[in-house]
Amino acid sequence: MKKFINQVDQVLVESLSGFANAHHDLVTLHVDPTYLTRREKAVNKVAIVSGGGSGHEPLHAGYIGYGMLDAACPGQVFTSPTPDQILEAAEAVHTDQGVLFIVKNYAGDVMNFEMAAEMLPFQHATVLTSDDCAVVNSTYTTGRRGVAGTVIVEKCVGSLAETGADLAACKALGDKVNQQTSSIGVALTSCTVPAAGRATFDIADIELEMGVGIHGEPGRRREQMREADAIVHDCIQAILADFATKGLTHRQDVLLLINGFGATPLMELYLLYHSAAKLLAAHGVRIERSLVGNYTTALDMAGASITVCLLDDEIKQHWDSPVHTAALRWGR
Amino acid sequence: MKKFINQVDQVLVESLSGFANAHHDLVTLHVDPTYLTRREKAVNKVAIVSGGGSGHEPLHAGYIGYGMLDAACPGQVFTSPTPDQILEAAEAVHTDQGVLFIVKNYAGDVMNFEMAAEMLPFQHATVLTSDDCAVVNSTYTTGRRGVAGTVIVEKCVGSLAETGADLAACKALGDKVNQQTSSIGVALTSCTVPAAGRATFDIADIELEMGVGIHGEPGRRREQMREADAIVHDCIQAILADFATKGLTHRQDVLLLINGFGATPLMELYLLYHSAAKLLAAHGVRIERSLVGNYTTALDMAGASITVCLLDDEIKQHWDSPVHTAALRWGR
Amino acid sequence: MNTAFILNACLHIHAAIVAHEADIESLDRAIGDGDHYINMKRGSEVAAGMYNTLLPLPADEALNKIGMKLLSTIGGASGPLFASFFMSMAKTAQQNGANTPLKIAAAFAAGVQAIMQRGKASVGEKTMLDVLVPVSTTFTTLAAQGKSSQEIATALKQTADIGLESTRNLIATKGRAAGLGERAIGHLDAGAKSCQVMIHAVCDLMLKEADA
Amino acid sequence: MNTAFILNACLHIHAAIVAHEADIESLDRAIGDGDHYINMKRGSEVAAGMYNTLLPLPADEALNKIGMKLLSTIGGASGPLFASFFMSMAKTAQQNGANTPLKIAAAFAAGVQAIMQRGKASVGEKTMLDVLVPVSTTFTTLAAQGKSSQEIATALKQTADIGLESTRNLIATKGRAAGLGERAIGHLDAGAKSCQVMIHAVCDLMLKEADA
Ligand SMILES: Nc1ncnc2c1ncn2[C@@H]1O[C@H](COP(=O)(O)OP(=O)(O)O)[C@@H](O)[C@H]1O
Ligand SMILES: Nc1ncnc2c1ncn2[C@@H]1O[C@H](COP(=O)(O)OP(=O)(O)O)[C@@H](O)[C@H]1O
Ligand SMILES: [Mg+2]
Ligand SMILES: [Mg+2]
Ligand SMILES: [Mg+2]
Ligand SMILES: [Mg+2]
Repeated sequence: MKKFINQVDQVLVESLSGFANAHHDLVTLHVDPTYLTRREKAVNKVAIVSGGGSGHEPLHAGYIGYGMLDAACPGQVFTSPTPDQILEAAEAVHTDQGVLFIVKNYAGDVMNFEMAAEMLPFQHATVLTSDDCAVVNSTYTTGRRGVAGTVIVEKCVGSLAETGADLAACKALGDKVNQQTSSIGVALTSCTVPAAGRATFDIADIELEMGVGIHGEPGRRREQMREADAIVHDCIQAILADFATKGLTHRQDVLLLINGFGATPLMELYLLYHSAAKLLAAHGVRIERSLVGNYTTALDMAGASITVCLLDDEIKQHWDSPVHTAALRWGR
Repeated sequence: MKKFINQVDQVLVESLSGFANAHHDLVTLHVDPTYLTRREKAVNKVAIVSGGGSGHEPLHAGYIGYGMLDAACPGQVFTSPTPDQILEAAEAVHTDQGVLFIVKNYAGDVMNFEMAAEMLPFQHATVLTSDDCAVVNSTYTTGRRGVAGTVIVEKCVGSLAETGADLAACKALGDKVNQQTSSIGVALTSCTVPAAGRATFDIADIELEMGVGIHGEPGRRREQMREADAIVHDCIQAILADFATKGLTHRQDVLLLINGFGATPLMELYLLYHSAAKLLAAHGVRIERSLVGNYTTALDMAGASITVCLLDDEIKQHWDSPVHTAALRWGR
Repeated sequence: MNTAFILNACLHIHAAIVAHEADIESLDRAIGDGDHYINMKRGSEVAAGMYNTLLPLPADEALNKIGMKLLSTIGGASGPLFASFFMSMAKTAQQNGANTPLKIAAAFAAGVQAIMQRGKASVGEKTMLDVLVPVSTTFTTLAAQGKSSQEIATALKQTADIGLESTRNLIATKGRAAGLGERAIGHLDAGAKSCQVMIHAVCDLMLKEADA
Repeated sequence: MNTAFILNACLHIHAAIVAHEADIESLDRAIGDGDHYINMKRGSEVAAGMYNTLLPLPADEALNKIGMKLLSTIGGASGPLFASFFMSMAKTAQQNGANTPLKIAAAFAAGVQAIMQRGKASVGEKTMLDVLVPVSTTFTTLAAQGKSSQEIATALKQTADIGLESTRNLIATKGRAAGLGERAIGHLDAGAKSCQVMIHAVCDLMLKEADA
């Protein structure tokens, strides 16, 4: 393991301190328990709170600010936060319009947010994100994982909340965006959890992991490494098949997000964008919005995910609206 | 070599196409020769043109747009662009206020921009960036390298140009920012040039390269890998010594830029920020502005650079002013 | 069941978890996300560290405090599950006094039941429940039959081993390995492994105390 | 010097560069940025590809066209340098006709001179000039002495070898290796290596033609 760290058990607190300092105009870091809030508490709006294991930076703390989150609860690396963090974060940002939790669908995240929610003395709701189409849903599983599409959910819900919409409306939009979003990831290398000190999985130079999760969890299958167009082809097929299964048509306006997992350079991400855009166009998809970069990472994993979100006027409007966070900023 | 590519000789054109498509609201890609310009040509201002070898994304094309560059000329990977690219880019964006070239100080870049400039039929000037304090200047060398500080130069000069300032003023500001900026980089792994297909240098698991360049050029020395605070300590020492050599005091307001080289996750970059901020504060430096992320990369190299820019009111104003590019955006 | 035993058990659990670092970690790395050992270590360490503070308290209060502490310490999937176990066990212990093997078995069963509820899972899903549920059944059965604590401890260890082994050929339907389909086959579940380790640790303690 | 020879030389240069891929690349990887082989391959390939187009042209025009093409093809440090070489050589060839060994040597010298000017460099700075400058001197000297083209070719190859070798113990003061200080010592310069390779290729062609 070769990382810029001091001691493994200090990585999180030092990194969060650095983040909070670098963006002190935007966020405040609270400790014992650990959570981050907007520097200026918003008033009279639904409070949007997210969180999850660390290691996915800029998710979620990088999305705190006007037009997106009110608070974020970072857990240990790849480990969901604990209920006390979530509870205090919710209490800190709650006004009187209720709290909406945006939670990636993992057993740990779901249970910890659930336990916090059960203790909350005020109105709340939860949007579970589950955009990863690599994991096939079935009645036997706890369902699909939430991955990079979470950013789109957070952006849109955050925008709607800013307009003063109520909790039910915010939840409804979040659920809709999640439903209309499909992602799949590919790993070329493993990530290394600092405390573990070694790669989560072994992967040969001639292999890739198709459908990998953002914690380095195995995906659909181990495959032969091949050229970008062929990889992207399979990803796009999976995504379009997913929309078809959901009864959604893809012959329409979409947002295309090419997300790097942490160690893949922009040059390659834009090449993937090129490849995906070509293929989508051939399928009658119209790319109306795009985002390319490291938005939901897996520590130092080399690899990327492709996310397609089906747009309608409402989603478009909330995607385009001003946002001012550490990692996503436009319009102000 | 494990990369998302199709054929090595198509990497650049496919990646640039992806970039231009993803940001078609901002930039236009021209081919034969290759350069990128703002989608809407600016009028009545000094045209700011930069360029250099590819592989440093988002430098430079990611900085095209309001408040920054008018055009960028990407060369082959780690190879400076050719005079014809530069010439046509300059002609495309020139209004009648002249062209300012922002060139990183490498023999290749300098010579190619020089040859283009010699052929230009109108007013022009060049700012050479040379913020890398790893390479000690001497009368025998062609001087220090331009690295991540180039982004600060481009931001400030771009802002000033937007106000209608003349060519001499833009050049003067660029030279000043460059003079007041000092950087040093550390590599933990090598990068791999796609066409070469193998790592540029070998480095053991227990080593780091102190003072590495953004092309994986060797730096000051090969050292033992050690904890982040110790690494940052040496970097900050080098930077402060550099200011001292230049007769500049560092006990003042600065911009602190922690720049990732491509494969280092944000979690580590923020940890470095934390470490650098602590040390700088202990030296009486006041961090007034900050930027953390992948802004001047070296393909897939793991590592980071630290840049300190001494601020004055003029630089602060131009740093803060609105900018709307693919990679840097605020205020609009 | 007295507080000293519970706290002693926590010390032994912590030591056992640390001793099995390699096993536990490699299992979660294979079909999970690689943090289960770190989570278990963090949790067992903090529970062990409560020894002096909790010693004066009644058993049910100690159990409840451990549960609450785990809840705010572990995180992940295992955090709320083990926390629920302790808090629910505490509740039953408070009600029934936990002063006979059968009552202790009932408290243990309540803890396992809480895990099932919180995780919406049962046996056969390749989780810690594949160890805990059969262990609970055996515990209640043998306690009801009035078996000695030696007999019970020995049997529980065996049951835990079999439960752990049963996860090997399962497809996971809960936790991170869910969705892996057949790729999960052949791997033991990490949470089941740490439960087996912990049950061994506690049973060995029971055997040692019975010896003395 | 006729156009056919120049174009033939370009074909041989291209083949020689490709044949020395490993050497050239590893040198720029060691103390540069690893792209010199790719740059040389791209440049020599494009020059070789101009064969049919340039064949009908006079030598000086062919040289100039090659230079201009290299200028827009290679990039990096070597691009403008080699381009300047060809364009400057073309200019002198146009003026002096380049129809005797001495006049060719003068054209070659003008090319080398252009590299020195463009690169603001001279010998001893660990660059291609450490090969090109002594080669130019030898060329002019032997041509002035009326030596045969075999003698000249053989001598130039030797001079190139010595020049290349002289870069080994130099500290670089130009190019990417400048600033490396003593770390550059022990490594040959990549640009010097490709010049040595090219000079060998051209001289071998001279020897072959003289043989025939
Ligand atoms: N729904 C569930 N019910 C019971 N046990 C579960 C459930 N989900 C996960 N587990 C257990 O938790 C273990 C993983 O714990 P851990 O690695 O600490 O958390 P995470 O999965 O969040 O990384 C699994 O090996 C499994 O035994
Ligand atoms: N100023 C200069 N004068 C002469 N030759 C130079 C100069 N700078 C660099 N070179 C030569 O160019 C070679 C490097 O070329 P190349 O790798 O193609 O370009 P870059 O250095 O831009 O990557 C060096 O090995 C050296 O021989
Ligand atoms: Mg986890
Ligand atoms: Mg180069
Ligand atoms: Mg886990
Ligand atoms: Mg080079």
